[in-house]
Amino acid sequence: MSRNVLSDPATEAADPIQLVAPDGSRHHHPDLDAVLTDVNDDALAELYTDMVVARRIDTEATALQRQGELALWPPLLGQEAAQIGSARALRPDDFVFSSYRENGVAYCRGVDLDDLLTVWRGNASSGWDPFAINMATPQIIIGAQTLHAVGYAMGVKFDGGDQASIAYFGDGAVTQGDVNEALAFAASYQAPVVFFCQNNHWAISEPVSLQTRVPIAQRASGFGIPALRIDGNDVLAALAATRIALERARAGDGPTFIEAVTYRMGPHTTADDPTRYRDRAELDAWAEKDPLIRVERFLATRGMAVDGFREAAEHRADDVAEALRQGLIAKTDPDVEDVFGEVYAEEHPWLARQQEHYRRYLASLDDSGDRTPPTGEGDR
Amino acid sequence: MSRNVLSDPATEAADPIQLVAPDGSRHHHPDLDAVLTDVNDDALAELYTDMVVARRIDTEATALQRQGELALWPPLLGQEAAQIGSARALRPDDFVFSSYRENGVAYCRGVDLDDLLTVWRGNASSGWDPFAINMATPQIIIGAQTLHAVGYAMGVKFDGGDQASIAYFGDGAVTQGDVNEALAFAASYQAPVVFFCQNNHWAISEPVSLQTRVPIAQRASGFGIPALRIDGNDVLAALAATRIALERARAGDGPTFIEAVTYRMGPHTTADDPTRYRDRAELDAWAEKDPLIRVERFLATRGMAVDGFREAAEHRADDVAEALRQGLIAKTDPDVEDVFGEVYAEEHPWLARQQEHYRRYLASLDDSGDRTPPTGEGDR
Amino acid sequence: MSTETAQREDARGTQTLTFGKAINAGLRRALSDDPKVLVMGEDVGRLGGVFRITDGLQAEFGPERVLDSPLAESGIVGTAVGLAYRGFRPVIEIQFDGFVYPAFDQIVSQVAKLRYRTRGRLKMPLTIRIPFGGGIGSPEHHSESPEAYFAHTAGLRVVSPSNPQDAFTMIRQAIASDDPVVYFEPKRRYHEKAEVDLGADLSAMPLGAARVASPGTDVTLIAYGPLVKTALDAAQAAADEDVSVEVIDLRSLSPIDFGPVEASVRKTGRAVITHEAGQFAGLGAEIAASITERCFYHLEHAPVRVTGFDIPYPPSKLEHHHLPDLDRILDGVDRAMDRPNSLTGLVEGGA
Amino acid sequence: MSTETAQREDARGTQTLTFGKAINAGLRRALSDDPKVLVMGEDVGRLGGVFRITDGLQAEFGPERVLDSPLAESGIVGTAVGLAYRGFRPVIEIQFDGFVYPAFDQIVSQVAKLRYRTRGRLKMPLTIRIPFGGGIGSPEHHSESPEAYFAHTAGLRVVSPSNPQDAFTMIRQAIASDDPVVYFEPKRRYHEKAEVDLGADLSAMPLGAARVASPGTDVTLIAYGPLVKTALDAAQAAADEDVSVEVIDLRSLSPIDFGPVEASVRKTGRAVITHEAGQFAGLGAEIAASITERCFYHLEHAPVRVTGFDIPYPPSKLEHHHLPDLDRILDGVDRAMDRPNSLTGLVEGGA
Ligand SMILES: Cc1ncc(C[n+]2csc(CCOP(=O)(O)OP(=O)(O)O)c2C)c(N)n1
Ligand SMILES: Cc1ncc(C[n+]2csc(CCOP(=O)(O)OP(=O)(O)O)c2C)c(N)n1
Ligand SMILES: [Mg+2]
Ligand SMILES: [Mg+2]
Repeated sequence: MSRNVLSDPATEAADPIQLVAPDGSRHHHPDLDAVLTDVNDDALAELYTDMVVARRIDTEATALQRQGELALWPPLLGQEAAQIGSARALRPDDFVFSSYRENGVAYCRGVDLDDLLTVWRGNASSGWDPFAINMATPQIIIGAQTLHAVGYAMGVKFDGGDQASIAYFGDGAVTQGDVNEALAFAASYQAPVVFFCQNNHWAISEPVSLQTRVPIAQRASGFGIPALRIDGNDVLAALAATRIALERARAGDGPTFIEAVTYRMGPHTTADDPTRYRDRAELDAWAEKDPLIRVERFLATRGMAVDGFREAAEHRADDVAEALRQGLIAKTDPDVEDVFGEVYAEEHPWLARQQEHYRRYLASLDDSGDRTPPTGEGDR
Repeated sequence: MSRNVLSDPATEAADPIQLVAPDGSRHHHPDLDAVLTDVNDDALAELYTDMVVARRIDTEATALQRQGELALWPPLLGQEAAQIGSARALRPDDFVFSSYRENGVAYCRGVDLDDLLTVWRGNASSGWDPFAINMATPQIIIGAQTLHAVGYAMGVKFDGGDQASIAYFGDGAVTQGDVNEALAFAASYQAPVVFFCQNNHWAISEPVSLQTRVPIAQRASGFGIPALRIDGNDVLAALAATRIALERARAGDGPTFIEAVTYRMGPHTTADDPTRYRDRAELDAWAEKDPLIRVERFLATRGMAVDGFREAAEHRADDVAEALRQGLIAKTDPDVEDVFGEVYAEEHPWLARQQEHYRRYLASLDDSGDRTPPTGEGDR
Repeated sequence: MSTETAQREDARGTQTLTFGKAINAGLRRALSDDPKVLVMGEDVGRLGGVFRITDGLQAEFGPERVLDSPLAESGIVGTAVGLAYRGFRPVIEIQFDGFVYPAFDQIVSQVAKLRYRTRGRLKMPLTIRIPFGGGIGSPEHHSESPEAYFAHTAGLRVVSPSNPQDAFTMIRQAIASDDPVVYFEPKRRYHEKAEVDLGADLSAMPLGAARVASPGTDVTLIAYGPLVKTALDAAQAAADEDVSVEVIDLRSLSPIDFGPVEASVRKTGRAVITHEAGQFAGLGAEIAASITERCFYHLEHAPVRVTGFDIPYPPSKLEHHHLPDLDRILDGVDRAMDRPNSLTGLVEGGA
Repeated sequence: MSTETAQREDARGTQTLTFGKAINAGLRRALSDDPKVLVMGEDVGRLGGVFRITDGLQAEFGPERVLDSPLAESGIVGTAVGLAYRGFRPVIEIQFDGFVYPAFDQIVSQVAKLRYRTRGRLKMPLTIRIPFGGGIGSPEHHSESPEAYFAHTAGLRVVSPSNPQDAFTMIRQAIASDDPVVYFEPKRRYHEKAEVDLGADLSAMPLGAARVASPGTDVTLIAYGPLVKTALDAAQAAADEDVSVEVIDLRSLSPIDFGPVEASVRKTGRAVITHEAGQFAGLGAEIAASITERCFYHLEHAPVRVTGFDIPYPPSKLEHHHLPDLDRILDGVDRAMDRPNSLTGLVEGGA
């Protein structure tokens, strides 16, 4: 009865913006096309190669996990377009804050392949030097990194830089207080930050519909942040949307929110069994929209020799996979001294003492690492 | 350049819905009018009286604070219409979760006047029994109560009740993670809850523009929650909006968000000095929109004898103020046993032991409460 | 209700159950005994939780009794508080120890204080289940031992079962308690099996009465949760060296049932306390301080703490260094017994 | 820059300042010495904070150095972490002790762990200022003593000054430290005055070196923050009763500079520890346990704790019962000295 007085949030969302349809046909969108004028065949081939490599990294890591070389792995299968498209829009001096699943992004940032899997092997709490590739190491606490991205962008604004930061997070994360506070702070300070939400439809076993009944992109407007909702399986849409957001950031226009609608085709992690909670049919429907096949089809429509491309890309992917595997297997286990390493920048006598006592304890063990039961008298 | 692809959150907000203008003229709004058909002259007089009483409670408490009878007081001056209008829309069996400033709401709920000021005297952590008036005691942690309201409403839904809950919070609170999570949970469960945000323009010294650059009501739509933005100094608009929201709740239509645009005409609390951060001119402009004067003017347009009404209302207010003061002054200080009271429902030997030791300690003091220095030998 | 379900509910006999299944059985019993009991948390419904502790409960009791909560811990605890206002008894699952901190404010400022705030008018019968501790090779934030934070918070009860029988009994007691209870589940023990008496009488033992898990005369070894098993193994190994260790399983971490601890230390004069959490201001400090206060004239040696280090939880390849194991506990026993140990030769103050 | 400002900045002499003004002077110095230092928090800008600790700083350094943050503590700490990634040194004000919990996750899981996580590649030079403790007649959540939570968190440093000079020096040291420092300000001492040497050399004393605040020989009294003054008063009162109390002001709560504590207790053989926070698993437990570990053979009596009760902070009319005062501390001293005291006659275990 009182419907018309209410703002109507349930407005049916327009379909996400798509530049390349699943069948490979090219749709046009003036705003997005405008930022893609430089994307020629070579650039397309590179994007395609990146996606093939990202998928191969994923497959290889999954295999390594099965073989016991990794403790765990969070696959990105299905999300290659969202990750590669967005990451390739960034400048090297922009700064990335991601969750655990952005292995494709890390690859684009130029992570040393030796470092990519370290965390998942249990060798270290993080693999790479954040400042070497301007990307923070994977964040496990859902949503926490979005505030870091906003703070970083505030810093850029304060020190007069022209960089931007980008926060990657999932559809589940949008419920967390931190993500919403990040939106509020970003809007308040008009910070040069891009919120890149990969709506892969699932948060472990929870469907996105449990987190929100309206499109995630709509969340942003409640905070005064402009949003784009794109087909996340379309690498060109992801690239264009991120470029638009970055331009806005650099122009001093503040934050932008991108919802990339995609799908997690694999399990949440290698420890997950998605058959417990989702239907085969859903998976099959999304397989039709595979981001890689779509680019191949698009390349074909442009008259390019897809087989050749695929071969070259897979060749590259083979090399990367091999490097990944060799790098991992060559890794020596971390040293006991690393247990105590770098907790504090400055002196900490208590911890130093614990470390010293533990050294003594280890020294008291016999060669096979067993305790030698005491003989003789104790002293005090 | 890429403006049109972006959702545009900065759309200039329509003026808040107003039924009674500052000059007392009556505006019409079909949806709101439709739920006010029963509001006759008597009802108007009652709303007016409530507002006068609420303001008097406020003045009296402020005076009591100055006289040292209260430690602190958070005035509602200027927010009477928002509080009375919304509270009078509630049924006794609805449940209220408020912040510290909703003293007008507590009055409408029928709080025992003896209990209203106890907290602010420092006698107890909360004055009243939440279940006696179906209102939780004041929440100090900004935003925390909004989740409680949502949980309560979920419970109503689960146990098949037809009650609703209402959460009162401020413009500052909208930045807190908890408030945003409350919106997300409410939307997800379609809980029968009303979010009633009094945008009084300030969070202590922080202007609302620091929290959001778009109208607060817009926040709700990002969560899929319908919203109304009303003139919070208009008691009829507040009453109507809350009735609409409650009807929706009872009809199973889920949560509704109301932004009541009002103004905190006093200091944040009696400890605050607002001249440090805001201009006299702003205050003066809002004085023009005073919620009480407005009702008087409206009553006059209806040909009612305002002076008589005012006199009756003030008479009632005098009685309430007197009861408040007497009740407060008659309060005896809380007992030392209250220190340990009701921490746990079940046995807790450690706390019992602490209490026992403290009893012994008190017993060891002399009559004036001083320690008697030991003489003689100690024992172990 | 299916016959199978009915059977399961009727089951009151003794069964061999894993630790995880014992909790599941306790939850099922609580859900069927009291319609006000709810189970809520991330992935607890359809999936049955990442550890499958709530497996089958949503199918049996429906999605309004066993709720998949949206992904926000403060939201979960905060809505549970609201449900308690409405008379429900929510049982929350926090997916892993390291994910409880977003809910810390609601737990510390609301759950713990509401009874006191309302002078007993409002009950807060929440149970907050937290799989905790290390040893399962997980990444960061999945192996923490945050019990001291909660033990230091007045208004909460904190417990941790060490075996399937206690897991079953204590989850039911926690849910039945009108106080909020943080229930720490030693996740690395989820797969250990034992006989569980499903007919065990709740009233026979108050929630969290400490137990002498293994009697002894030379030294008291105090443990809880995941390390009780390690402590029992250590006691056995010590016996081979003619040291008689009395192992106490605290069960309740706040309040601590101190009687058995006190009685044991007065007998042995020596105490070793072990936990996975870091040492500094950990629960071991309280236990050591209380032992000293209450048994000073019986002590032959200062209470010895064998704990995790004061570091963020290390990467999993290094966690075996961090976690107290049998040998480190025995070294601590040696120290308490004034037998040669790894710190022998250090001056006092090196212990 | 105005002449007045220039003068203030140049001020290096000794001035009589309140505790609050001393912190203000330290912040001002840090802001002018290092352009990467930022001050952020609720109401810290135009208002100068509800306690006026940041008074005048925004006017002097501008709104991009002294930021009024939107109202969300997790947001404040989380954005400060991002600013640290960018090379800034944020100084955060949490308005009152009871409002830090919404930021607990960012503090415990990010601020404390990021250096370890990144193996030293990322510095976290945050300073988190928290006005803490009771005694000012405030409502709930405004009088808490949450220091044990932070002290138990590896990766943080926790300090609390007890006087204006230390307040000035320690805030500058905290900001200068590349580690995150939680800086607890005893809010009920804000108005106490003392001479402050504004030229004090930071390098002369490491951050948080404990100090013997008053020498003595019979018993060691360990305090920090707001209770140091109370402890000194108690020492004076004890002197009248011919008991010589050595008062130690810890300054740093994590890590604790234990040398002076150990030296003192080895001399006196007796220790009393006092804090406002609840006793159970409080910092006093660690201090008592460590004293026992390190000085066992010198102890004449178990370390005595005189602390707040294990209750939610009581309503302000009752807070004087909860807060250790001079008489309660003296009663604790009597206990430690084996002189008649309030627990005399109770069996061991009653202390
Ligand atoms: C604070 C917190 N709570 C819970 C978890 C456990 N958890 C890990 S991933 C995940 C789901 C995240 O879903 P989404 O944000 O959609 O990202 P996706 O995994 O789909 O990439 C959950 C609940 C966590 N890591 N952190
Ligand atoms: C978690 C938390 N942070 C900070 C505060 C301190 N504080 C008390 S009231 C207030 C401002 C609240 O503003 P608003 O939400 O607009 O409500 P109003 O006071 O205007 O009614 C602040 C920051 C608090 N009480 N709780
Ligand atoms: Mg997802
Ligand atoms: Mg306000």
